[in-house]
Amino acid sequence: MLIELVIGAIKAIVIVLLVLGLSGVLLWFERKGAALIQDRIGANRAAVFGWGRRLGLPNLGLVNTLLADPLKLFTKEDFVPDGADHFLHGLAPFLALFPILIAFAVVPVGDTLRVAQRNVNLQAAHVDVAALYLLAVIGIGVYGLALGGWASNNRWSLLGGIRASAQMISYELALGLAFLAVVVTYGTLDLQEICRLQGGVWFGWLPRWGILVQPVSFLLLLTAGMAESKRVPFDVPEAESELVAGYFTEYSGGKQAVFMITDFAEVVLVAVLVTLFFFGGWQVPWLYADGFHFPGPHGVFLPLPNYVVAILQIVAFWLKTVFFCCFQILVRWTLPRFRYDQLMQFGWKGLLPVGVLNLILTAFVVVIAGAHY
Amino acid sequence: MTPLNLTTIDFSWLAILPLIALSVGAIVVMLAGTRVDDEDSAALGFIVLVALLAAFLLTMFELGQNTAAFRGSLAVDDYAVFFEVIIIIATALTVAMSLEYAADAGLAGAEYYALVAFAALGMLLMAAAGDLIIIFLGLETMSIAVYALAGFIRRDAKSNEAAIKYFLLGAFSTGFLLYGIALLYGATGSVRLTAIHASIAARTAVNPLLLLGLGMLLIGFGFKVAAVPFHMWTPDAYEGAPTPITAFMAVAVKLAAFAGFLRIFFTSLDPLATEWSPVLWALAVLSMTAGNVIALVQSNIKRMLAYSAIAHAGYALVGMAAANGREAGGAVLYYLLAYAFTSLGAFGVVVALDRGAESHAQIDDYRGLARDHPGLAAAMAVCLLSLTGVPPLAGFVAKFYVFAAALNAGFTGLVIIAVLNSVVSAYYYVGVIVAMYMREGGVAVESMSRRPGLLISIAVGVAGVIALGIYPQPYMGAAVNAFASALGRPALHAVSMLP
Amino acid sequence: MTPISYFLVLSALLFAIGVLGVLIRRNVIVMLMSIELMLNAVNLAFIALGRQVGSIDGQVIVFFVITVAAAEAAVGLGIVIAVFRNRATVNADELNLLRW
Amino acid sequence: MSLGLFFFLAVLAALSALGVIAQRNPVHCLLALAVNLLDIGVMFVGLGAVTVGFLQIIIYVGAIMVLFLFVIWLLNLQAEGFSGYLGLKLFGAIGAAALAAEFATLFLHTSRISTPGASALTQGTITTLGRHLFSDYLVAFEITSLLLLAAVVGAIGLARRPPLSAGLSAAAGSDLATAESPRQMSRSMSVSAEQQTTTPRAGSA
Amino acid sequence: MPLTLLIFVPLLGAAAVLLQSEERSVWISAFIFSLIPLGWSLYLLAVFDPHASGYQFVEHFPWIPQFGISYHLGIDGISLFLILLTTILISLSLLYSGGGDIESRPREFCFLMLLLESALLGTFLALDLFLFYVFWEAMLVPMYFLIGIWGHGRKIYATFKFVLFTMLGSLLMLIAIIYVARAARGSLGYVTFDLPELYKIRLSATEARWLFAGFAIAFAIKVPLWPLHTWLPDAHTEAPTAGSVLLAGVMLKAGAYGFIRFAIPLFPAVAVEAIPVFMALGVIGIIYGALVAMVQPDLKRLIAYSSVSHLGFVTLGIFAFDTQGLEGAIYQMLNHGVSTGALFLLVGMLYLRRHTREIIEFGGLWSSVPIYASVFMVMMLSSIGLPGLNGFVGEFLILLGTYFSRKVAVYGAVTGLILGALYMMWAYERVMWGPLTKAANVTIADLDKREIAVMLPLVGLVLFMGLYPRPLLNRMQPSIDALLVRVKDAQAEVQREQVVASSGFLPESAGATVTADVRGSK
Repeated sequence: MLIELVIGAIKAIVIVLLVLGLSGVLLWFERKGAALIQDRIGANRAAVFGWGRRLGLPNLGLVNTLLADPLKLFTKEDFVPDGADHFLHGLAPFLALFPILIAFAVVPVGDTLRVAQRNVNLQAAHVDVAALYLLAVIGIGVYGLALGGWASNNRWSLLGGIRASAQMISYELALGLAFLAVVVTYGTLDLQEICRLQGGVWFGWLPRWGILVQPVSFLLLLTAGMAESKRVPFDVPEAESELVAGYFTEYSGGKQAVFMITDFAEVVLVAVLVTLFFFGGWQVPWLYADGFHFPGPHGVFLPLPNYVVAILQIVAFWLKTVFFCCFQILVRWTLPRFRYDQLMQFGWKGLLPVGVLNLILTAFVVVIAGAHY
Repeated sequence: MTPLNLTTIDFSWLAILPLIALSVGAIVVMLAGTRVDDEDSAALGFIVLVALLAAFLLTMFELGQNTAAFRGSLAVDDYAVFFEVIIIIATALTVAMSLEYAADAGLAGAEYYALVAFAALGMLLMAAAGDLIIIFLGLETMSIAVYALAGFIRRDAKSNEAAIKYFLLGAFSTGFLLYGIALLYGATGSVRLTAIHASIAARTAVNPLLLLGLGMLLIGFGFKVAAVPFHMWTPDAYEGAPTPITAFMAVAVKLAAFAGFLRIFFTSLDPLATEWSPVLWALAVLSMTAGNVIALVQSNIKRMLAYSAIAHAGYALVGMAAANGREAGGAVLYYLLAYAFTSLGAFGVVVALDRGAESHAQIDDYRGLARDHPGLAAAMAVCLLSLTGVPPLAGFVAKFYVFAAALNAGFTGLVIIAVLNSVVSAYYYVGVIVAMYMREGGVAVESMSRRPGLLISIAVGVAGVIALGIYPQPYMGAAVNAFASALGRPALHAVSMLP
Repeated sequence: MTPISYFLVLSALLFAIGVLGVLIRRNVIVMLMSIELMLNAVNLAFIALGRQVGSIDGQVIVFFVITVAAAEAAVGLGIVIAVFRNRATVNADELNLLRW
Repeated sequence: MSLGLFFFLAVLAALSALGVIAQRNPVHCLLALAVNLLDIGVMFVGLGAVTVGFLQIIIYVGAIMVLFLFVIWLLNLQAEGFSGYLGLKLFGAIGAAALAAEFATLFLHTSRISTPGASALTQGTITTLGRHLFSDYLVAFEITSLLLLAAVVGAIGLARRPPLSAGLSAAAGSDLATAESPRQMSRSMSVSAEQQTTTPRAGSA
Repeated sequence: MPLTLLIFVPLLGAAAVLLQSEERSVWISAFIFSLIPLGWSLYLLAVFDPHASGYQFVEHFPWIPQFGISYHLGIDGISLFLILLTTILISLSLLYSGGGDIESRPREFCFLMLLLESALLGTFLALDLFLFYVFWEAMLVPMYFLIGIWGHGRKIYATFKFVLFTMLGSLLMLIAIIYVARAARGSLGYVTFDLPELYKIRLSATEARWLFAGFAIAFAIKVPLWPLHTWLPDAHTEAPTAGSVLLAGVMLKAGAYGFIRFAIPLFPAVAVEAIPVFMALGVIGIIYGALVAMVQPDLKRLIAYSSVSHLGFVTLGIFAFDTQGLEGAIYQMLNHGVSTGALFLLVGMLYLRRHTREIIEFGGLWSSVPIYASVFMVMMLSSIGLPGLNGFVGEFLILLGTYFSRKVAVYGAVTGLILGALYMMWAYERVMWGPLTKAANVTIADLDKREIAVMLPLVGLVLFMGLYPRPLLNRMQPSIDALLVRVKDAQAEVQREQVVASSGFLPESAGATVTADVRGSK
């Protein structure tokens, strides 16, 4: 019993740390990425006392951003505007971050790892209705932004909060429909199970990744997910030119840092979801529980011990995730921002019907085929 | 895991075809509504009328089937058909009344007619419900549509207020109703009416959960049928709502609520009749007395008719309370039928006095109506006399039937109270007739020739009042048979209805 | 294991609080929230009783109740907005055009 | 569900429910309600109704409550002073207390309600739930769709911008309505920026 | 279908009148349609078998068979003359009203008159309790409109009072009717509203008392018996002339008819028990009506109160329960219909000319309108009960009948008779005799041709009925005797029970068995 608890705690802590770390890296990468796209160096003064340059190395911008930025933010004055609702103002950032973080609890980062006669499921919590759980926590995530905007007693904040929550609720529908199509395809809500079902090959060589059966759903999920994370081109809630900084205009110091982390955690979450549903999750092409079979079960066999397989899976999972994180950041610096009404139109009149049609088509195919995936 | 096989589902087209007809009608209205201005919304009304006609014809196929469909969640029996037919007629008349009204008042036509169709759909479900969930969902479909319709004159503060009051108390009562359903479910382990009946009948000691559930259900339905002391919303909602919707609320909504009420209490909870009958007795007395007495002092006819509707719910409850001998249910059904036509006729005249969204419903507005519009005044007089219970009109025969049933069950005291109430009610009904015939100087009424839909609906209402009064026999037979079918008994053709 | 009756008592308590809210609050939106509270209490009773009687019907019903609550909230809030546009108030005591 | 967890959740639920009816600021009421709903959702999961529990959180907490939040903002509701009739409140409080007490007494003394044996049936997995929805409750399920449609139509009918023929002044006055075109959008934006009370709420729910 | 015709021809006429647009054709067609039932009822009188005690021309069809309700019509010696009275008075009222009394909305007026005729005839013809009730209530509606629309003064107050009073009574009667019909199940084995069938049922004493009360209150309000009479003066006074005529002439009779046809034969034992009550009420009504009439300044109101007094006589006659008394009562009903109807018509004519009915406004009319004054005198004398005129026959028979059983009541009634002569004479004196003090009275016109045509048949009837009552009484007698047999049986039974109970010879339960056997043997 105790050992279970310990294992659970370890898994949880590792995953949270990974997510937070990745978020930090993304903060740095976003700056670098921006610079890259805008044809400038970017974050070029970020260095630890200039050591890197002196030693002829690239500057340590990453380290700097990971350490200095939070340090700066957390040591700044925590300013609460006059007339604000103190309690909610303080609660809001954490209300925003918390649901995103606990969403990762059900994310499988690998298959089963055998350690000391014990099968450890590489997933912090095994919930067999994980997809529902995800939708639930994403739904709760709205409150942080909404209340943050409201509690600041600032009209820009409020407008930002309203925009954010309206946008999130609207795109949650498309997100849910994308989820549903996948769920109907695989016949389960269990994320681990969905990943497992993506193992194996078609035609003797083609990995059975979800993207091949649910391309529309993939686009939907990616788009809606980016909208959920309120990133460009869907960043009207914090559109600087209109609303200063939207719902966190009146935030400073540590609370603002929490909001920023939330932002990047959301990016990670979207990437994780895309990976899980459409790119095999922790599946490595042609890698089975006992090793590689190339190009299929009857081809060349390279046996591997269980822990290697697990490590490969974990690495593959995070690589895929990082890839989609980067992809989102690239998109951010590539596309212009939607106008608010366009945003809503796109959600309600674009994604929603497509999602519904896709779901109907999926259900139809499943019924005709007489069985699930 | 084998997928659910569609062929194993108890799927019966017969039971849902009328519902499908209505929902298709509603959807067509909404689609067509994008191409039709609010001023020409009568065309949309015709679509609903066609859908209602289809539903009516399809309902007729259910006659005499007396089966259950969808694993008992829908009942296909004469009881359902009886209520469905009245509800469809009432809805059709409401739509006919609205054809000109909605356009003149500038209401959002597509939404208006679609909501009417949805509401009717909910009502049909309540009439045909075989389990508590269907009753609940039917009730909610109906209520939600009618909440919105009550507030449909958006710029009119009174209409808004009617909607909000109706909504708040309606939703409040839904809570009680649901709690009742929950407790009933907990006590009997099922929500199917037949299963509940079997469970209660098989038990010797009464489960306190059951009694609590019964009480909560009574409160919930008390609100829905507007029985005192759960009536507070009625006058406000009736007064503020667009007048055709007031008619709809007073007739179709009330009928549907009674359909569910009767069905639950007579087919499932009848082993507990000794428990609920006294409560209904009290509700009936309170409703009749309070309704009639407060109606005396009303100056607005919609409000007056609202209180009168409360009183009439009381009369119907007299019949329910009396239904220890279960044949008395036929009396309630007939009462509701008669009340439906009478009320529709009366509200039709009230609509005739409206100008656009502007309501001329003060009783003083009716002064001198007989001189300028003898037909309208006569129609109103006939309906009011029928509500009073003057022979040979429908209201009289209905009251007679209910009183006979109650006397039969030994509720002499209740009947005497009811009769005294009828006398009181004569006072305010006659007051309107006095205004119409014996006073001068009301409002000018638009010509009726411009409003054929309204004219027809008034005419149908009045014709119904007269027909039901002069030759009630076939309708009484239908009511009794309908009730027998709900109880799962053979039709009582030549048998006396008064045991 | 917690006895089912404890859940029922909690549900009754929540229901009563909801009823009380409807009765004492004058802000129609808060009244609406109190009604949601009532429905929520009912849901709890359904789930608890469903477990008690050993059937899943209770959960199915809750599914429907949640749906209905959503629909009710949508229409209810629509009405509240319509009222507010005309009257600039959501206080039930100030909605007094219609009385007696 | 263990007794300890139950009591924790129950106390939280009761407190948050009291919060709903006792707080002055509607936003705080709403938050209390959201906590309550979340809490009850967790309780559902604890009772074996996993799917419904999550649905409760998704729909109630995630959607309905946010809708409420929007409307509160839209109407710019501020904290209210306690008004109304003291007698009514007293009466209501006593009545509600009596109601709760009566129910509680009955529930606690009804022998039928005891600790249940959790049968496989009561495990509300999505499969069992789905099977029931599509067999015993097929009609009910289908009707729900129409119910929602009716609600949407009703809400639109009540809240949609009056037709232009009804007078531009009315249209301009009701800046709360859905923005349908960029021009209208910008107008309503400007108005709302001045009033801070409003927002374009296109398709917010 | 001789009787159905009687009911539906006026209905048809009512519909026909609605189709007319021109005022003159409205009056003509209405009058013609009222003549058809009149002629038909005369024909019925001719073919009526005077020796039969049962119902004649019976029509019997099922109507609502589930309830045992049928469309059952029939005439006997009692209703025959009331029908005649109705048809005659309706025709005359229409004839009179066409002469300028009704200025506004003649079409509606004629429509309602014909409707009223139909309802009144139905009331007298119905032999099914439900059917009776339908007509009974239905006659309220046209009368209500007649008073309300074409009435004078506080007409709305009067209509409300009229409707509420009558409705209260009749609804209580409805309960009693339903109860009786249901009780038939115990005795007959099936539910029925058919009157002849219901004569056969047995009820417990308590039940019978309550039910009798239910019927009696309704009829007493209609008659009206003191103290339930208060609606009558108002309604009569404010009604248009035709309304007053029909109200006094026919509708009040419906109440008395109800006693004779329903309340008494259905519950003879209770009726016998109730004799003292009704005798007392009747006497009080006679004296009270006379006294109040004496002090009325308004001529119409005076006549209205005289109705209270006259109907007291009728009550007295009915509850005498012997042949003479009942014959007298029915005869007095007819008399009152003719003479009071005529008096109302005369007052109406006066009102048309002077627009006032205050006695003080008149005086010395004898010289300016001699024909009018003479007709008035005939009717007044008839009302007082001058020998040779119809009133005498009725009152004499009633007093005769009552004298055998209740002498005390007779003393009271005679007092009323004297008072009646007093107030009538006094009023006549103030109106007709003396000097012509008011200038307006000098120039008023005497009766025109139409008015003479209206009054002539009535004068003829007054004389005929006063001089030759035989044919009428003959036809009534078999029916009355049949009724009396029922009452006497019940009376005997009540006495026997009292004897048994008081002697203590048998325990009460055994006594009850015995009486049941006795009744069963008949």
